[in-house]
Amino acid sequence: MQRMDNDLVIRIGGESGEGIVTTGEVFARIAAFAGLEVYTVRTIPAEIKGGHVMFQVRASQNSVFSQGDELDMLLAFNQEAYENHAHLLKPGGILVFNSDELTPPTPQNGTAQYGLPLNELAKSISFVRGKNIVAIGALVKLFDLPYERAQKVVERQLGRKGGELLRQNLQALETGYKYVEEHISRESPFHLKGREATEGDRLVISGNQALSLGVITAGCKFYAGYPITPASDIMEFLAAQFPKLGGTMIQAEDEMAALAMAIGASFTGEQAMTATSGPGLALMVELLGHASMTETPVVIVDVQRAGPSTGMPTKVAQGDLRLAVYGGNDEAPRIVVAPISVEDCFYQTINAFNLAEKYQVPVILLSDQDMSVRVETIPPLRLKDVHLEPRLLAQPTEGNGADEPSLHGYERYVDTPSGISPMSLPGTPGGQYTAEGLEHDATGAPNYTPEMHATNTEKRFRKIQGALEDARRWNMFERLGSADPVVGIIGWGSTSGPVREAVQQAQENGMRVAALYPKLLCPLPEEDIRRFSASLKAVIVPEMNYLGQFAEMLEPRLDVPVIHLNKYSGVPFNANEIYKRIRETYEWATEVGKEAERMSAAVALR
Amino acid sequence: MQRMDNDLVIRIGGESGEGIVTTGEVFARIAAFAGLEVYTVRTIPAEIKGGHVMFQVRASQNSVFSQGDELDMLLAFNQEAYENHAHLLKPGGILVFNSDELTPPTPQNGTAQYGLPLNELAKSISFVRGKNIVAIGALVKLFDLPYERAQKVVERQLGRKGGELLRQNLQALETGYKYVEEHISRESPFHLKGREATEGDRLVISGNQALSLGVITAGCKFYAGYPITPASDIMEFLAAQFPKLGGTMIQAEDEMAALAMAIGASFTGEQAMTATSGPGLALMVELLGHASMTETPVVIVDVQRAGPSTGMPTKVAQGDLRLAVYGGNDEAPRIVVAPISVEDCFYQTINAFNLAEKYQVPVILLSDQDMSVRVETIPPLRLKDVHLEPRLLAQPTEGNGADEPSLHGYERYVDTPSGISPMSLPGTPGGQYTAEGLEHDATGAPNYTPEMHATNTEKRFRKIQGALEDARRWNMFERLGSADPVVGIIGWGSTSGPVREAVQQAQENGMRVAALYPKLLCPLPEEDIRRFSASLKAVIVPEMNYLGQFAEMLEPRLDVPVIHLNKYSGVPFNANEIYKRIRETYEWATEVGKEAERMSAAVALR
Amino acid sequence: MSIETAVLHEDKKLAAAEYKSAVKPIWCPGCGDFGVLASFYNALSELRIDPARAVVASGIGCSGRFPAFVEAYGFHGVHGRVLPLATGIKMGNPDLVVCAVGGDGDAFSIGAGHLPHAARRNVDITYIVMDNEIYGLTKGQPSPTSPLGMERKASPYGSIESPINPILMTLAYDASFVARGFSSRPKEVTELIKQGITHKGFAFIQIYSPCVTFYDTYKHFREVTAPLPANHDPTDKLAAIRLAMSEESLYLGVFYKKERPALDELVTSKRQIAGDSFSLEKLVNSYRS
Amino acid sequence: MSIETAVLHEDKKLAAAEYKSAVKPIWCPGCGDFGVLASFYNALSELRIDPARAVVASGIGCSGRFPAFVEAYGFHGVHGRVLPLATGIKMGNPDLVVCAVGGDGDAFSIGAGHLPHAARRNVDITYIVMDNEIYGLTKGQPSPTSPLGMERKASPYGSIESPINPILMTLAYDASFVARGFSSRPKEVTELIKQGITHKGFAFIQIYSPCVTFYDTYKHFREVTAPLPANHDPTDKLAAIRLAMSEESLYLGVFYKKERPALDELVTSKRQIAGDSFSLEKLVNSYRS
Ligand SMILES: Cc1ncc(C[n+]2csc(CCOP(=O)(O)OP(=O)(O)O)c2C)c(N)n1
Ligand SMILES: Cc1ncc(C[n+]2csc(CCOP(=O)(O)OP(=O)(O)O)c2C)c(N)n1
Ligand code: SF4
Ligand code: SF4
Ligand SMILES: [Mg+2]
Ligand SMILES: [Mg+2]
Repeated sequence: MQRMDNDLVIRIGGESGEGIVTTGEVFARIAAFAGLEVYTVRTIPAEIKGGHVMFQVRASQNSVFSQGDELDMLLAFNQEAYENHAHLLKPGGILVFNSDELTPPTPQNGTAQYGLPLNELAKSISFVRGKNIVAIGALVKLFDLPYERAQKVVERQLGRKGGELLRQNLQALETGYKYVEEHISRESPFHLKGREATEGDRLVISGNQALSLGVITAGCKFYAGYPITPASDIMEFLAAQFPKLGGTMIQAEDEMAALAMAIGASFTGEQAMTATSGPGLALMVELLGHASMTETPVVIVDVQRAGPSTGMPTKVAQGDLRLAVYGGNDEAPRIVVAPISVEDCFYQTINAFNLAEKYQVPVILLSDQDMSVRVETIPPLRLKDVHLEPRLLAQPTEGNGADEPSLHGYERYVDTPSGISPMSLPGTPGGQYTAEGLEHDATGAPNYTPEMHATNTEKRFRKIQGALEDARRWNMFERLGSADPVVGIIGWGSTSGPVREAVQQAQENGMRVAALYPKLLCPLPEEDIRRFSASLKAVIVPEMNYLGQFAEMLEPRLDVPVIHLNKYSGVPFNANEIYKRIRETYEWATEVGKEAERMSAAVALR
Repeated sequence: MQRMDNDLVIRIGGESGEGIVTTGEVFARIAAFAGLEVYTVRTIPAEIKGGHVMFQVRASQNSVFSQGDELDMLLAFNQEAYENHAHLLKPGGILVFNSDELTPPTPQNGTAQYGLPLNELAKSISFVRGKNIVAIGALVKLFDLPYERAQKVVERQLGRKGGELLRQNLQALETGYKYVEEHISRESPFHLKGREATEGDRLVISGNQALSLGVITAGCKFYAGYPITPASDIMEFLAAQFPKLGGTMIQAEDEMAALAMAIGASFTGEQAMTATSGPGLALMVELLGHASMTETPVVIVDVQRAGPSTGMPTKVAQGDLRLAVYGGNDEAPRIVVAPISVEDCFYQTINAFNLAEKYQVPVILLSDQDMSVRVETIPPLRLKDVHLEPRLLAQPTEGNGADEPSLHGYERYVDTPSGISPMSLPGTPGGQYTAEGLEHDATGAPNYTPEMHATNTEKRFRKIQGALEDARRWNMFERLGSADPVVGIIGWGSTSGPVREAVQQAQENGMRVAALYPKLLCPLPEEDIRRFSASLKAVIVPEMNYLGQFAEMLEPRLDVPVIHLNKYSGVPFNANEIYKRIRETYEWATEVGKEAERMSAAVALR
Repeated sequence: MSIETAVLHEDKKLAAAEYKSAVKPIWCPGCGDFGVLASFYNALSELRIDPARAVVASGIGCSGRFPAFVEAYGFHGVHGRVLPLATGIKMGNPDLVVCAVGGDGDAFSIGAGHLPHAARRNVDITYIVMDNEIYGLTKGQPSPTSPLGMERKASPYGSIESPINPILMTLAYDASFVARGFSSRPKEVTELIKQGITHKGFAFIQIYSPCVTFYDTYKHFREVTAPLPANHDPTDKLAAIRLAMSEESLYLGVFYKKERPALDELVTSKRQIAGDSFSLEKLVNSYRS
Repeated sequence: MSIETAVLHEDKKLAAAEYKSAVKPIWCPGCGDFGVLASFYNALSELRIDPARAVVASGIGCSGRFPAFVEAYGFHGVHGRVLPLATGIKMGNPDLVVCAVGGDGDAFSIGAGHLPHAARRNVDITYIVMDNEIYGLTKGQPSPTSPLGMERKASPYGSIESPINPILMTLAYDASFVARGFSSRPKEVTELIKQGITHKGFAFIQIYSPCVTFYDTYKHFREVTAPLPANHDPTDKLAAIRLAMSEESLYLGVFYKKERPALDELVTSKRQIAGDSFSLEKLVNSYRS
């Protein structure tokens, strides 16, 4: 009997090195090609090689925004995978396992199970390494996915055209497909109906890839960085592309060198950037202040990971918000932007460059481990709609006896109503000045008078206020849910996925709930946030950290109880955890006469 | 006619290199020796050598807590000094000037003026460099200070006994004294009555000196640091003393090396520290998290200076609070302690070491440029009352067949109710473990499971909560002013001086005002702060920064309007600026029926 | 031998296997670091080092996981700071035997600023750099010792940075012990580590330790390495430099060795100059008015 | 000469004084840095450098104030990061002449980790280190080039760290131009700076520049410095090393000079390999389902 579903969660578990990630990624691509929306999540083992890996694909007819809570199918490559994950199978779910490696007990609660002799099948085609591709073939059949599309994906991803490897992979795919057809059931147990599938109307992409495309789209051609998980693949992406478009990628000796190089390049007029994770950002704090003081545009991507210290490089957290907003000796204005999804990584990267160039400040782009490595389907990028913001340059003029147009009486740090001072780039005659990290006068000459320091402090802070208007114009807000909410959620970053699903579920259950995700976090769009929360009874702030960093920034600015919802275990929220808190809060908020205890204390939720 | 005063402000201005600072410091010492309380303040020129210097001494019969607003006397060594400072002279004040260098216009508004031919006088005793000592002699006479005490101070400070330099200095002192006696007036124009002056019942000391004495008193014997203004003299102090008491001072190659060395030394059981200023703290952020994660006690002194970036190394700011509290990738618990005065630098340094050792965390001690370089009189240090807190060590036991007492089944990071885990020091048999910056289990072995990370996060945060109780027990609060206040001030650090005077003045003018200065800033003693502010109508938070960093930490925790009072010009508050805000707030708070506008927005004050 | 404060009681000796901790190495099968670890166990055993009086500190990298695998005190530091960390440990308690370990990226890239200073201070530690000429843990970017033109994801058209010469560099820093080994020659490596530990002062040991996963250089190093000429005089700095610059072979062995006071000895000597007449009360009194 | 993109129009030349900016140096009268600055003006003038196409970057220190005094573009960076800063400037616009300047502390202490990398990358910049063997700006602590035993407030019983040898060090880093001058010999210094600027690649110039206030070494350096032997062949690395290690004299002049591709040239060559067929749309499409 075939199950018709429009939303399935498949988890694949096994030993690192068995090609689990490839299995998952290729399967996700096949599903996407078949018109499904996919959303993947994976774990990375602590071991450099070996260790247990899990890859999960959620595939659905409609857009999906979180990983999904329970499994419809588990593909267990070995005993450990079975032990780690089998308990998550839904009643009625299906266990698929490598019968050459394990013999699971007879299933309970209606779970079906199919053994695949993956080792034997791979051996039968003399391609021992190919057992994961055999498994993909089996999945394609089990899910009734179009075989020719599967073939196409394998051709694109797994070998050069006409090469031996590709031939073997295609053979492995067929072997798995046929095995299910012949030994398990001619009819696929699951059928997932896709959208009206037109080839290529979705991108299958990770957050770091979307971000890197954003970098190129924004016009950036200078990258300096130091490798660090989970940011390294941004560097590697740009290393492959930049040379083709006249750009420069330098692998620096450390994070301080990386940021210093980017600052230097920006001084000459380049749009410049670096990318790192928390430990690297921690090392950049001094130079961040330097970019702020010298008013040098630069973009710093921080793909957050769990800490503190080296922490858990392959696990997720949203713990760097305060470091991003406040990190600096004394007070160094900067802008902080946070994308909320894989797709949004593209658009917010462009916004980050635009804000850096416009306000001549460092901009920190806060991504996180979860959305950076996750591959999912997103709508095509709206390249045509991209708006680029130029840097304000001082305009040389003719005359004054000079041969070429030149700047006269140029003052680099001249105070202006907006706080933005026109910049002169090396090469511009008459525009000579020294970018200065000491407090300085309008020309850049060191100056420590109380008046100068006070005026400049105000100038530097006034400047970034302009970003609030841009955030509105460029729609750097995601608002979803009810139009007249009673309970609200205000969040940032990648928690938006599970929040979206939880809000939807709450609305379906009759609750008036809405969520606001500002993508500009510093300066904080207070007005917009206050407007959103004006009529609310309570605001829930979900964060993947312990202290409730964002919640604490909001509290002094809101007149409504702020409920901290914190998860600090290195794994993302699932929609249920959020939904549960919405329900509790909703009951509390709508129950008449109930004593309103102070609810703003952090309530830990693992 | 002699004026009897009990509170005088004397400012000395001139070219750096003329010995202005020596003049001021020696004069302050003489005044202190004569039983006066002194409070000094100075500016440091931007030039390496040369440039204008100002040194101000406030001398009073009673304790003084701020620099004083207007001048009773100006000693101008040159024209620039006159121009910079003469307008600050009180009506009835006295201008003393080097008549070989300038001829000021005839005085208005009752200001008297005396010219001293300092160059000539110095030349007359063939000691051209000694004109500043001549000036000191003149001041001693003008202020009717005991000449023999002046002699004693010069003997102690300005040359070796029996040496030629000392002879010349004493002669210069006499020359100045006599000149005033003979050419200006036999009777001193000012007479400052001291306390019942018993020799040596006060210390004349700077904040960095008091802090360094605290380091030694706390038992610390390991210092690694990198020079930076205004923290270098802590290193230089300890470099002179440590070798005498078996301690080790290493001048590291940079701030990261300094903190890494201190962490390493602490691992072996040493109380270890470093000291720096903002730019250095910015570089230590990664290692700060490392100390937090590995649970290694260490004290980091940050003598704050004005920024951002290199900023104004010789000017004051309180801009590093957030960096101290939040600086780290992801969330790294630490303790932050802030002394509130020169004297308090001694006691809070000891508390900082005690808290570091007790909770096995990094402790940041936030001093600032103003109190670090300022020399003032303080009461004798209560060495006898000092309480030292030992580190919790794992206790080796006999048996189990080992030759020596040894640890069995030792677990470095074992979870405990307090969160504090007994530490084993290298050399302890059986206590081997690896201090780990990755997330780890109780033994220290890397472990990334969600449960472990959540439990450990809670353990690390729970641990520092104990400091709240210690803060109470060790009285890490300064409370002053009215017992039933209407308006309150909550502040931190060295603003307590001018605040004390302003509160006193407000009380004298019938206002019910009080101030609370917690010296533990992280974890924040919320309860104590809430108790203080429970009955207040408004709280003023004065800070030497733009953003109101402390105010913003308080806001979500208080139910009373929080009024930001910010000064960000690189110079400390004077009591009047605070008093003015108290008065305004008091009027607002006590005026019945007045619409209470939202007053929590930052109100800039230069 | 100046390590007597850290050796076992006269009649005691532990087998190499007893220096193995309970934590299982997470390295890829075949990783060169296994060879270094085995040699390290052997060296500790042969020197009869007391596990309770030895500390192994490290930075971050595959090689940085080393301390946890040794039955001794350990400190897994942050990336690039192992030398100041180990310096602090040694100066905190000079009676300990202190070894610093890590990779080529940790040592020569992010940590490059600390090496000249550990060397000039002559801190009495042994620094073992497991040089695989690649960033292992972050999955294969070129490191400061990678050959020019190396093609990796981070350098798809070939790397553009010439490799450094760690031996020449540390000789220029006047490190008082400079040696090189190859993890496939465990006996030699054991010997170098033993000499490094017994050397009073800063001992730098570069050990070629191939990364089978991202840059398998076993064959390469078997071909291009050679023992130092038998007649090489390790007190002759210039000769050492010449050999370090050789374009024929990558030599293995002790390039250079010279005795000079170690940092802890210098600190002690300054304490003697300063005298031990310290009195807190007297010091406080010097500030009395 | 590869600086043609930054020289003035054919018929133009500015006098040395025209390279003086409006900002007055804040150095102590007699500071060695004045000599270096004057030589720098002369070098720019003689090379006919266009002030609008030259950038002087620096770190923090007395010497770090240098850029503001030059009529050119300037960047006063943070302590120790001048080399990556200057690298970014050069790579951002390779047509500029880029000089990095700073003190011995900035270069060899906090900045020590960047020097080997600027050298191995062969970034086309000229790095002038004003070496006064002391921390000037922070008022006289020993620096990495201070002699062992120096007594200062931070080392009241004598410093315990042996000085480094900057020339030997940069030779070991394979810097492609290595030279030394003495600020009291302005003609020579001008010549070295000119050679450094015209050298295509990383030029390292150590200039003894005494600090009259905290460590007056004018007399000392007059006594111990000597010109490099007339027959020294600056392409002979080993000879350069031997001379750098000399215990007789501190030699002045060009120790070493060798042509190899500079970083900007290498980046350009990789662009050629990569081709210029880039299309954003094609790249985006490669992610289509
Ligand atoms: C501050 C910081 N930057 C970057 C990283 C990421 N990182 C971890 S190990 C490593 C380099 C590893 O190479 P190497 O030192 O040669 O050690 P190997 O893994 O090859 O043994 C890097 C860049 C980090 N952990 N911390
Ligand atoms: C991160 C940081 N640490 C420390 C300092 C303080 N500092 C300023 S200059 C300097 C060293 C100056 O010595 P050097 O580089 O030799 O320059 P010089 O003044 O002698 O020319 C130091 C330690 C700083 N500005 N920033
Ligand atoms: S990745 Fe390379 S260096 Fe790391 S453990 Fe594997 S083989 Fe060893
Ligand atoms: S302190 Fe020394 S280095 Fe600094 S300006 Fe004065 S003489 Fe020059
Ligand atoms: Mg390596
Ligand atoms: Mg110097």
